[in-house]
Amino acid sequence: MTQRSVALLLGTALLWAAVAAWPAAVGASPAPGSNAPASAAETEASGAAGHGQETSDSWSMVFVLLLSTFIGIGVIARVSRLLHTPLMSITNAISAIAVVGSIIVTGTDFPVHIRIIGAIALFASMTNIVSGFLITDRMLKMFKQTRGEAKS
Amino acid sequence: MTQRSVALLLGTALLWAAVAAWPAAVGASPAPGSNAPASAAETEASGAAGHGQETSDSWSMVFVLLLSTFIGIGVIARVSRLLHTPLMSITNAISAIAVVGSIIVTGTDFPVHIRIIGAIALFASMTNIVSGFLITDRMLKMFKQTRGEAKS
Amino acid sequence: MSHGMVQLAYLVATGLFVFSLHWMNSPKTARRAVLAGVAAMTLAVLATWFQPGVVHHLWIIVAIAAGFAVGIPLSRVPLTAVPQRTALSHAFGGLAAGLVGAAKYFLWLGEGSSQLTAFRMTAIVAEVILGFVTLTGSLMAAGKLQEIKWIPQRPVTYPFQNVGNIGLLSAAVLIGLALVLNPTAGWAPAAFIVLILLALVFGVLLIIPIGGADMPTVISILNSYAGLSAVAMGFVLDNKLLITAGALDGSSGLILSIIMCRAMNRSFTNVLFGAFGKVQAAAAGTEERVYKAETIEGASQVLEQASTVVIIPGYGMAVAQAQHRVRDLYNELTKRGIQVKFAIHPVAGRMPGHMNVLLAEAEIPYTDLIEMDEINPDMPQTDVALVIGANDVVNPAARYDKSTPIYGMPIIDADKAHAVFAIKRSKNPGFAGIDNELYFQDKTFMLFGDAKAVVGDLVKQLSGGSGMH
Amino acid sequence: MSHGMVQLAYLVATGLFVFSLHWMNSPKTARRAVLAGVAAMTLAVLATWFQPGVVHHLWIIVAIAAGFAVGIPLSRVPLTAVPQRTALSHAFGGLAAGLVGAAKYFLWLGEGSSQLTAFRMTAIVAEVILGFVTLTGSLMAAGKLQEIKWIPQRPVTYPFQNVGNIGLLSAAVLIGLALVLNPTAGWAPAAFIVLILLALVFGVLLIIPIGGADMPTVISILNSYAGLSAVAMGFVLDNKLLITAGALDGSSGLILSIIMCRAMNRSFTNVLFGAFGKVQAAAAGTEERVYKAETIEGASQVLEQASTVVIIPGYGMAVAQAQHRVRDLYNELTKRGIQVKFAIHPVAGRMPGHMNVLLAEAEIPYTDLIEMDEINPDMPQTDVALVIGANDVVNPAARYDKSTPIYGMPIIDADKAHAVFAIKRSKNPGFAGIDNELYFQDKTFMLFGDAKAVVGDLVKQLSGGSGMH
Ligand SMILES: NC(=O)c1ccc[n+]([C@@H]2O[C@H](COP(=O)([O-])OP(=O)(O)OC[C@H]3O[C@@H](n4cnc5c(N)ncnc54)[C@H](OP(=O)(O)O)[C@@H]3O)[C@@H](O)[C@H]2O)c1
Ligand SMILES: NC(=O)c1ccc[n+]([C@@H]2O[C@H](COP(=O)([O-])OP(=O)(O)OC[C@H]3O[C@@H](n4cnc5c(N)ncnc54)[C@H](OP(=O)(O)O)[C@@H]3O)[C@@H](O)[C@H]2O)c1
Repeated sequence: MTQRSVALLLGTALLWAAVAAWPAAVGASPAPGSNAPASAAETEASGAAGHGQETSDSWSMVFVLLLSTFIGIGVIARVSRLLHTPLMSITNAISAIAVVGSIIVTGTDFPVHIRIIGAIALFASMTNIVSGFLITDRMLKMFKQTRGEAKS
Repeated sequence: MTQRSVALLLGTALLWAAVAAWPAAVGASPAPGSNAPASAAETEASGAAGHGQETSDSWSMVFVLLLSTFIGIGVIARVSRLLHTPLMSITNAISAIAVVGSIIVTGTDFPVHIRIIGAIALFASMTNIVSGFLITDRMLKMFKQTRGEAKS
Repeated sequence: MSHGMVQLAYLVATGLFVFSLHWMNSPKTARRAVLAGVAAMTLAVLATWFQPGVVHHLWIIVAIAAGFAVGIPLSRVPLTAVPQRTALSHAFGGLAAGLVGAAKYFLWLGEGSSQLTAFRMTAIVAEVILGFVTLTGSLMAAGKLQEIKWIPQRPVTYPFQNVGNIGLLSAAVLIGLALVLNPTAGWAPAAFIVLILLALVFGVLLIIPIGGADMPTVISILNSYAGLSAVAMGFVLDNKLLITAGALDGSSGLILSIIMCRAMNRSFTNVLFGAFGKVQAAAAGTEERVYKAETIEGASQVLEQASTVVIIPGYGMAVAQAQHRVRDLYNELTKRGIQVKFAIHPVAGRMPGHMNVLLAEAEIPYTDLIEMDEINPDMPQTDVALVIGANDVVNPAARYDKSTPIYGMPIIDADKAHAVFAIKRSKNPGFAGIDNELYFQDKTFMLFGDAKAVVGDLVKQLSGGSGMH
Repeated sequence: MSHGMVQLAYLVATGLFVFSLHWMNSPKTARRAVLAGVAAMTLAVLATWFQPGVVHHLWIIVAIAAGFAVGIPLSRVPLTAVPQRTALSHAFGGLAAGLVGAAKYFLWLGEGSSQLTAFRMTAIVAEVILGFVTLTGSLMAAGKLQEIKWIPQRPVTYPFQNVGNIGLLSAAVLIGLALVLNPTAGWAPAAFIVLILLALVFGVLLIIPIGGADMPTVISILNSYAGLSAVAMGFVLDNKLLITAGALDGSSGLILSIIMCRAMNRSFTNVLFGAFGKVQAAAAGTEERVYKAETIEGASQVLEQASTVVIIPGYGMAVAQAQHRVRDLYNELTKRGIQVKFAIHPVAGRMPGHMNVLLAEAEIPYTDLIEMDEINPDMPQTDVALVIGANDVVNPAARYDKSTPIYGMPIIDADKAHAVFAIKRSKNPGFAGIDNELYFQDKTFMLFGDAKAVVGDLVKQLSGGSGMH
């Protein structure tokens, strides 16, 4: 990775971060609402993600996004060129982490139509996880270093 | 960096994270208290760090710690061996980020004895910042690639 | 599982995902990467599932079982279909993100305005737009790659295409903005549905003007959209694991597409936005020029005499599925003490690393797969360069002819070898649609025919002749 | 400045810090690293300062001015004093962290128990222990490096040292635990003071048993303690910027100490915890063996005849401040067309990169500073190896003699050169306290004397003699 593309990527990350955090930045009654016990209780009642015990503020998430992007750039740029095809399929499987959201929407005691939507999402993510990891492993198994290894 | 030391470092990071987050993990009335508007108001009154607008939960901080450690390992391991001495002094300057805490303790309308403690801390951090960056730059100026460059 | 335990599980999963991608840096540790990824995903699924609020276990089991039922066959596709599979997978990812975003919106809508803060609403809008654009965009891309009849392979252009697309996107963004400001207004649910529809349509229109052969880059960009929609979901659900995993995925897509663009000498923005326009068809060659054809017998004699052979595979080898025959050829030649290396161009084939997987599938040791930059200095000392179904990546016009679309793209210096054999079916040009100077050289000999058949014949000739040697 | 603006500033500062360390990966971009670091720090300071709650501007200005007044002279120390300066700086960092932790505790104590959550209290205890241990530990280290009279240079051991230290640390941890559980009890403030005192004492006792020459590794570890105390402060103040910057610093210290340990072939735990014990003195050589001394004239004649010379600098060059004379020698030799390279051992001198800064100070181009692993293959083709004040890093005993403390440490293969000249003052051994086989070799000639003087004489001889050439 050249300096230029790193800069480009940082720019993208910051831009995205800025978009994500603008309500917080302009002070338009953002996450504090979600931190208030009243709404926390509601969240608990509706059984949503956080289970109301602790919610983090938007800025924490923006920091996590920035740092993760840095890690992503650092790690991906050093992936061997040999493995770019398996890389595409493993990141594909990893992006199916949306499964977490799908499970919550499917499994919580929400109205049936919501849960149906959730179940479709869960099915879709699970397909990606299963096929993504399996095909990556299938491809990686083929990479042999020596002829002997390749023969055996 | 070998796999082994990366693993060692991850272990350290996780250990540290676990220590830092244990109150949250065992559910011993942690940050929620600090998220409640009542205590937020108190914080506002005392003019402390967050100014009471938003506080993040302990888990966010643990995530930030983990991710930052990964970045640190990745970035530092690739620093040129030539520059290990300047690296020591620049990280020294960066660790003086404690200046942020010192400014708050010194400048807020706290009792005088607290502010005196803060002022000492601020003086100490500022010394590190100034001397750390200056000496790093002084050393880096010396590194010349070619003889011509070195002569001029 | 208590909240603390769930967060701890997510923390460990985050770490494992990072390790997983870290281990992809070498084939030696790469299989560990899959293990780490699977462990992280399992941890995330279990930790989420066993939260107190999650009670409809049967629903979850059924959906997961269905996922396995479809996922396992999808992982068995032939390697040539990997680009399509990846695209399809992105479509699924986009669908999941979009649906969860929509579900969350309607849920919180039912619970009153206090839930739909501006912050959350912004994230939901981003998630839904990214998710549904990725859905239809990836489906179109998969269709073009699979060469499905009713999806046009060629770039489709029509008047006011750019204006229309930009208008559509602006409309979606405006509706999104309105929703952020008034998430609970009477018109909001309807507007939300319209937003989804616009995103779906935009996904289709975004891909229509791009030719089938540009799809790999598009897939990579859609990969990063899928990652970004996971990030947005993380913001909606206040989940740091989603943010990290999504960001890792997003950077991966972005970096791979940058690498592809560089190797094709096109700017990133040219592919991203220039894709709106029509791909400029290259002018056909003016004069008829002469190829020298060679027989199998002649070629195998020359190969036998060589001491160093460099094989340059390209898209044609993938299409012909010739990799196993190529392995046989490699064996025949190395048996004779001839040094055989493969020269891998970064954009040979139709996806990043395409040649590497195919040759690895044929059990060729990866230490003999040499990257372009490393092998080029050795080309002038090479006795025979054997081009198998490659075209643009060995076209010397890239070095000097500013009028060609590939001008400035780094190529493999096949023309510097002492002799060149080139296997292709016809006199047709390659992906970029331009004639290849290399084929008219004095020292180049064509072996016309399907790559699999031609290489098979070469192997037969060599193995038959080896007894008489 | 609104909360949002402050957070945005912190976010940008976080990014800049990462970039700063990233740019340290090459001397070409390194000065940009300082710029980025300064920009990030300035942003952080200003954003914090201009928050509405911060009102005592005069106090801040005075403290900052005092910081500049002390910091500027501290940055002008000679390069040989850099290790001490770094240690002193860590002491300051530890002091700041410890004081802020203490201030926060007493502040929140005054505001009632709702402020002192278990989470915050854990972080405060960690911050205070780490901060004050770093303070006294670093002061001790600085003292040993500066060779201050009343701080013993040699390792000091006494009965029950380990037991006593571990007991002290356990006591501190127990008090910390009690404070976490009862932060507002009547005894708590007193216990907090005791905790601070224990940390201060522990810092001293931790360093006393470690010899002065082991200080560089200790400094690196203290560096990571200083970083960790900043992380703890971040947890106390709920500030992500502090966490990131502290973690960057913490990893840096850890990695540098791991690198040093590896290059010395000592385990990390051996330095960390083995340091509690007494450093085993190596047995003195049994038989008296003979050195061959050489005159300045003889040495310069041999140097003039050489076509490749490798200079191996060590701690002695740093002590003698001989780097400028070495540059003159380098000029004299290169003027004659002789190829001169410097072989840099990773732990030559007394801190990581020590030789590189000194030689860079003397304006020797860094492209001529070659790392051990790269230069060793060339040593057998080298005409003259000139060892200037190095000893352990060229001791062949490291290869085979299991009884020596340096056994297994990779060394620079000076003994493989055709001829070796070694400059040192006496027949005393080096840092590891063992005789050096190299000096008894047939092809080795000693040049006894101070490095600066001897190299100066060589230069005089060469420049005087060059006219007659
Ligand atoms: N790898 C990537 O990530 C990526 C992404 C996007 C775009 N691209 C583009 O794809 C191109 C790749 O270059 P390339 O040299 O690998 O391929 P190419 O330029 O597309 O040429 C392929 C050649 O293979 C021949 N061929 C096709 N089927 C064959 C068969 N069954 N048997 C024998 N020969 C056959 C074709 O000639 P006949 O028709 O005469 O047989 C053609 O000349 C580049 O222009 C690159 O920019 C690559
Ligand atoms: N670099 C690091 O990060 C680091 C960290 C911790 C420990 N260490 C340890 O430090 C040692 C470094 O090895 P080294 O070979 O550089 O140094 P060394 O083994 O300590 O040897 C230095 C030599 O220089 C000579 N000397 C001292 N002052 C001199 C002067 N004024 N003029 C000429 N010669 C002089 C000494 O001999 P005379 O007394 O006879 O003159 C001595 O033999 C290793 O053992 C390493 O493990 C290094």
